[in-house]
Amino acid sequence: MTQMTFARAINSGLRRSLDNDPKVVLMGEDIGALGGVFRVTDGLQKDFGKHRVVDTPLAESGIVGTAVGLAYRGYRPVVEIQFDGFVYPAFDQIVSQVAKMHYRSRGTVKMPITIRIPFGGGIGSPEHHSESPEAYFAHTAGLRVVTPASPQDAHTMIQQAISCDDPVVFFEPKRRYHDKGEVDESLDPNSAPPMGRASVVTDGSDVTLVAYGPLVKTARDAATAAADEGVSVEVIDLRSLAPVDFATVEASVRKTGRLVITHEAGQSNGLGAEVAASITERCFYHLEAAPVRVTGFDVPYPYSKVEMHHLPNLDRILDGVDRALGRPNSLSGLEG
Amino acid sequence: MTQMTFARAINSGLRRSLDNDPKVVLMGEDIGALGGVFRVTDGLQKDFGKHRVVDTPLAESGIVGTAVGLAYRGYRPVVEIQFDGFVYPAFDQIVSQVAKMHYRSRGTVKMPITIRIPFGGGIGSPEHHSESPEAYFAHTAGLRVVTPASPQDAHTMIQQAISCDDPVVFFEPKRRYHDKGEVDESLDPNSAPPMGRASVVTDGSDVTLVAYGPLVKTARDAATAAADEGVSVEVIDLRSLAPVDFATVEASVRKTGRLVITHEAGQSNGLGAEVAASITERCFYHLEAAPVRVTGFDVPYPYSKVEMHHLPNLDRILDGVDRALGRPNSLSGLEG
Amino acid sequence: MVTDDAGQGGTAAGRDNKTGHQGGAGHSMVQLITPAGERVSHPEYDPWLKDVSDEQLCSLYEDLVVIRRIDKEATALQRQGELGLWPPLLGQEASQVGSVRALRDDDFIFPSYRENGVAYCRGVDLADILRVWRGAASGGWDPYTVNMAIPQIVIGAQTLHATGYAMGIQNDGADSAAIVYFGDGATSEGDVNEAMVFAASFQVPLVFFCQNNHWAISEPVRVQSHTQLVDRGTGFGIPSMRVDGNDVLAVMAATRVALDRARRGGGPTFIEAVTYRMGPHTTADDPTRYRDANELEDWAAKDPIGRVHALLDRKGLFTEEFETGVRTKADAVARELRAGCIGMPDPEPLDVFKHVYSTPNSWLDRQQDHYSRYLATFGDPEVATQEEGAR
Amino acid sequence: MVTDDAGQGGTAAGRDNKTGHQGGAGHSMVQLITPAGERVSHPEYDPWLKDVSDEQLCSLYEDLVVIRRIDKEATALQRQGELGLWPPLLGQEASQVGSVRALRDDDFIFPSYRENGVAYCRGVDLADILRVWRGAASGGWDPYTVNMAIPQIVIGAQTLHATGYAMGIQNDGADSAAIVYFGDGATSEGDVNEAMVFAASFQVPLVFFCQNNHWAISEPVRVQSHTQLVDRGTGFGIPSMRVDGNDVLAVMAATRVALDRARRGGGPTFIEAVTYRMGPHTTADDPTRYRDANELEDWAAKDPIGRVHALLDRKGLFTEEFETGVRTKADAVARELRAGCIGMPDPEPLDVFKHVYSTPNSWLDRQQDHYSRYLATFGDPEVATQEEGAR
Ligand SMILES: Cc1ncc(C[n+]2csc(CCOP(=O)(O)OP(=O)(O)O)c2C)c(N)n1
Ligand SMILES: Cc1ncc(C[n+]2csc(CCOP(=O)(O)OP(=O)(O)O)c2C)c(N)n1
Ligand SMILES: [Mg+2]
Ligand SMILES: [Mg+2]
Repeated sequence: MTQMTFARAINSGLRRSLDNDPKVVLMGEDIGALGGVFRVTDGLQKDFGKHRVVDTPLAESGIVGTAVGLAYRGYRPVVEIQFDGFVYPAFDQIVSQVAKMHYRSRGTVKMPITIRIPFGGGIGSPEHHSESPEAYFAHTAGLRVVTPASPQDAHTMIQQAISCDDPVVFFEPKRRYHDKGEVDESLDPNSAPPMGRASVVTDGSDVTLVAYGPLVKTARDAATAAADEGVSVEVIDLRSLAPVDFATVEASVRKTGRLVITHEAGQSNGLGAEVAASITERCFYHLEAAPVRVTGFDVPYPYSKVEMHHLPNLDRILDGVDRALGRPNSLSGLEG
Repeated sequence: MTQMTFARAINSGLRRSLDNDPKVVLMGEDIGALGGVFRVTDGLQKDFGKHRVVDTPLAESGIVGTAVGLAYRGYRPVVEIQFDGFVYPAFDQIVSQVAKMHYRSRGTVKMPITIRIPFGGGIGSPEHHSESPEAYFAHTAGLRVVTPASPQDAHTMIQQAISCDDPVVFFEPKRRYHDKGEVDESLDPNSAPPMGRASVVTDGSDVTLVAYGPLVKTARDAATAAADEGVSVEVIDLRSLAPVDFATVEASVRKTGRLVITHEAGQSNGLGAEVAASITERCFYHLEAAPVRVTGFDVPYPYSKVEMHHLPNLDRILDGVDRALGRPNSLSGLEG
Repeated sequence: MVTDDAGQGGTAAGRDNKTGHQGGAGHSMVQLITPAGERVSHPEYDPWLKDVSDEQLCSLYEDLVVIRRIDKEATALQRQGELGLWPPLLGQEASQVGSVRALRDDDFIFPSYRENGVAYCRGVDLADILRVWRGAASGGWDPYTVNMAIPQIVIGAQTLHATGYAMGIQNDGADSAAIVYFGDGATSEGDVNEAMVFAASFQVPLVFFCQNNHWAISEPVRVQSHTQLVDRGTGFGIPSMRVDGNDVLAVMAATRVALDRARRGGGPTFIEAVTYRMGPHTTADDPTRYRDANELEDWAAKDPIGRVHALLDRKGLFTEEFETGVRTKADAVARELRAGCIGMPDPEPLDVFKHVYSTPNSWLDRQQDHYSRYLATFGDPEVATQEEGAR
Repeated sequence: MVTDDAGQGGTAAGRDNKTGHQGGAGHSMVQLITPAGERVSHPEYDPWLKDVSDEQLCSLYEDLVVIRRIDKEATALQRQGELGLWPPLLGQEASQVGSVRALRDDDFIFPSYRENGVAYCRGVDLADILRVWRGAASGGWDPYTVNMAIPQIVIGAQTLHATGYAMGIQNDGADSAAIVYFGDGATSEGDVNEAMVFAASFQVPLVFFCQNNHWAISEPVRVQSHTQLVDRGTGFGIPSMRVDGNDVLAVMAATRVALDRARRGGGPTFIEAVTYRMGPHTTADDPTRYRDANELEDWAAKDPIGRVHALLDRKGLFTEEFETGVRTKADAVARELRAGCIGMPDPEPLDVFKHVYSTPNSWLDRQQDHYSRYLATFGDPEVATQEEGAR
């Protein structure tokens, strides 16, 4: 076990993948000498060379489109999109090519492409640098979408994503890049929990709180705060956003009867809607109250002076918990 | 009142907008001499000239991006995307520019852009020609998303979209282009029901069936068939997908206690999830059963020989109605 | 507002795209066989055709004829309701045959949707060529058995795939190459331009093969560019050639030049093959709405097959026996094509769910399970899919 | 797999982007003031500077100095925590001043994020220049008061906006023009290439102004292109010029040539201004990780301000009085900038919901209502936004 930052844990996972499989190549803007704007690929070009850690021209569709071609040739490209807000120029290649090639080719052409995207807000950046576009990809058949919330998961899940024969959109909660945690670098990704599985990170009995990525930490803190008030919150880290491991969420809700979902992305048509709808379908008669969503608003990601109003924080999550429990809350008195 | 096809009704609406406002310009691939691959712009270039009905180079990002510039200059561009599956190259311009410019410019720059997209399947076309990408846009703050389901709505809603100061993604259910209906071409779009409002198209009392675009017809047929079996289905045509007029849906569900939602798009993170989640939030205690989704599957739109397995049809919708009512259905016996 | 009629002197000229032809005097067009069938010599390109014997010339002719026959038969099959759609390549046979026959088996091809002549020459199973157009699959063949990707409908997207594939060839240290086909319209898409950026930056072994057939559905090439398309390649620092795309030898020679450069580590090449789409865009298109019959006549005089016929005639190779042989071959291929089309087994209902992922997916597996149960409530799954319902 | 060390002769050369400089001998670079401050005459460009008096030269100098001072002050404000980020334009002053001062008031500017010198010359309020970088808005000013769009962060996206705007100018029958700024890195984006396609197709009145500052964050320009960027414009059939971007007069003359062409209906022009980013990419960047200190020294010798200083000296215009005047002006601007920054009122919490739509939206209105209620449960809305919570 080693103490390391979230960013370092991904770096270490990438290094292992590069070491273990000569077909793994990294591509992106500024990932070489600079080591990426977040230093996640620090030192990798130096050690693996310019043909395996490739500084590409400044063109996102080009990066993903050439990755498709490399996959056609048997490579396992790992693509870095510099920031969430810059993935959209590559949207066509991701949605029409990466996601569909295996289907289109009747299973003959595999697309083991990992698309790394630092995502989410709370770092005081200008526009386009703090977005949460996960719902677009989770709605796209053919893709898998995952996001780790701890350094250990970051380390194993990046390796699992790279070795997965399906394309994986790998969201990295950028405001947690500097958070530290214990990482067992020798852990075999094959024996670690698979990236598709949700994880109960705090046990509880009164209400189920579902989070992912950057808000898992906030959700755990909320559970701790709630415990002080005598409310027992079970926190689930989804880890996989497509598909969501509904079996794990369902088991929890069958126990608690109440569900709160939180994410930074705008509420409407976000992941929270899918979780609420699916869980309602699966265990309607176990629900004591309507699932509650505590999310960002339906606005373009705001400038930094007001971003903390957009982002769910501990208090807003607790307010949502209160709503799910029928305790006094900010919307008390409004018909629900 | 005139009998005309859905496509003709849009053509007539476009013509009125071109007539009434010299700032309206149409742009797209093959919309000029050819009149568009569906003939929706038939004759318009001839009558309004090449500067108002513009055949553009073959580049979707270019089409939308130049529309942004025209809007900057005070124009009201109406952009045609040839098929649903070809909107993705323009995704960045739509999501990062069209949707955000008003916010980014603190309200100084308006983006009265209408993006017309023929969408949906059932016409036996090859891949990329039958997709239902509405959820991507409905999840994007700053956009409005609408889809008419009748020639009359097509005629008025296209004019409302064009005169709206916000950007509107206007989905046209292409497999209904040839369907005919009565259209009052003289109807003032300002006095017609606003495009943001949902419409109860069939009254009923046992279950609420929400549909939009191509499936409104199917939903009405299903209601007729259900009536034969003694089940009273209230059909709601959403018309607006962002925002959804939840007040209308809620009022219906408070009455029926049961909700079925149908769309062609893949189920996960589709519009059905948002409708189910929001209605559950708004009237949980009025719901007798979990909202039911009858949708396309989470697959790339399939080739034409099997597309009818993917698309919800009358029987699948009735099966969903049965599920909502707790009547015998295809999933009877499975725990729900 | 300026209307068309008012005109606007110079400033409005840009929108009058239909008048006039593309300018640009940069590159002259390489032609080795005139429309009349004369073989004109060319010091630069002739060396690349030294091995083309009479026999080979005859075999090129056969391919041209067979491909035209395939195109005709497929069009007929569409009219008869056996295909949902077909994109004719009528008029572009020389561009396709000349380029594909310059390749080695280990070179890899990235086509658009119109390279069905290329597919035939590459040895793709005839039924597989039609599979997509019959609506029985989204991709017709296994790319790895013929080293040719499945067709691409999203305009220009395949140019990036080809570039990435060529990066892979480079990494592997192989001396093979990739070739990518695209149209004149495609040159406007961002992807095609990004592909040239990447290909030039990494100097990958790739041939950009642009068939300028003068039309992108209803849009004449002048909407895309007022200068020759070949200039585009040059702008990215890519060596570029402009050849008569209706001249099978000129196309073959130019492709060989490009492939040789690629194999020697000289990076990408851009070829503009000047040809003409003599048919509709697809069987769903009606070109009389937007183009002049005269234009078609002009190009009929430059037909890619006629000129090889004339050349063979001049050489005394166009014997009755030869002609009969070619016709017999074409007939046989057409028969096989038709039989393969009509005999193609329909996909199963649950094929809808197949191959979306290569490993199990809980969301989709559940949907498949539910749909199977639904189908089971019907005796006959066909009944389950009528839009108007069985109940 | 070929590793870097093993090399691969020619085929691997493409990935060694850092060695060597951009090739291409097509366009020579126009320079009218040498780094030593000599005014060299140029038959083609001199006529475009006939009206540039000594006074104007002095005023250009003043702008260069003031802009550098703004840049320095903003960098300091960032270091002091008053700005979240700042993208220095150090070294690019001549490119910005020379081009913007060629414009008329009714011409419209589409900048990237780095054109803060352009904004100053255009008369944008000093606090408004910083608003975005302070995180107090996404767009700093009302575009219509200065005919300059708000900054664009998505690389290259603004080139299409400029093209569309120029289509609008054309439709309006006006004789104004648009100009769009972008970097060397941006030339690789699909959007920039599509913008050139559209601009050339419609022959719109637009100047593509590319500041080749040799770096896109850590990537040298050779990653984007092995040939001169100016060739790119030519490839689209757009008349193109390559000028010394550190020479304020060369830039001004070239921009005037381009604007004149645009006003006369001659369509777009591409200008490559060869300059250098002497600072970091932004205040968050550390260029020592990827570039050589020597390179910086080379370019310091070509400084855009130094050479005008020297020219004024030669002309006897660089008096003490003049120098003091310029310094006083720069000091005043810097003070005003700082005061404007620090005195900028913070946005209100509910501004989060403002301006998303121009008409009411039921989804958002409900969210705003709910959030207001939530805020009301706290005495102080600031308390409501602590990540760790108040409870
Ligand atoms: C991204 C995208 N946009 C639009 C279309 C619709 N479309 C299909 S073919 C075509 C014209 C293509 O012209 P060109 O590139 O010249 O090829 P050709 O058809 O002439 O072979 C268009 C616009 C598409 N398939 N993909
Ligand atoms: C679409 C997109 N991709 C990536 C980025 C991140 N990014 C910001 S600036 C930059 C480099 C731009 O280089 P260049 O165009 O040369 O302009 P310069 O910064 O040198 O002025 C990059 C990659 C972005 N802003 N937008
Ligand atoms: Mg064409
Ligand atoms: Mg740069």
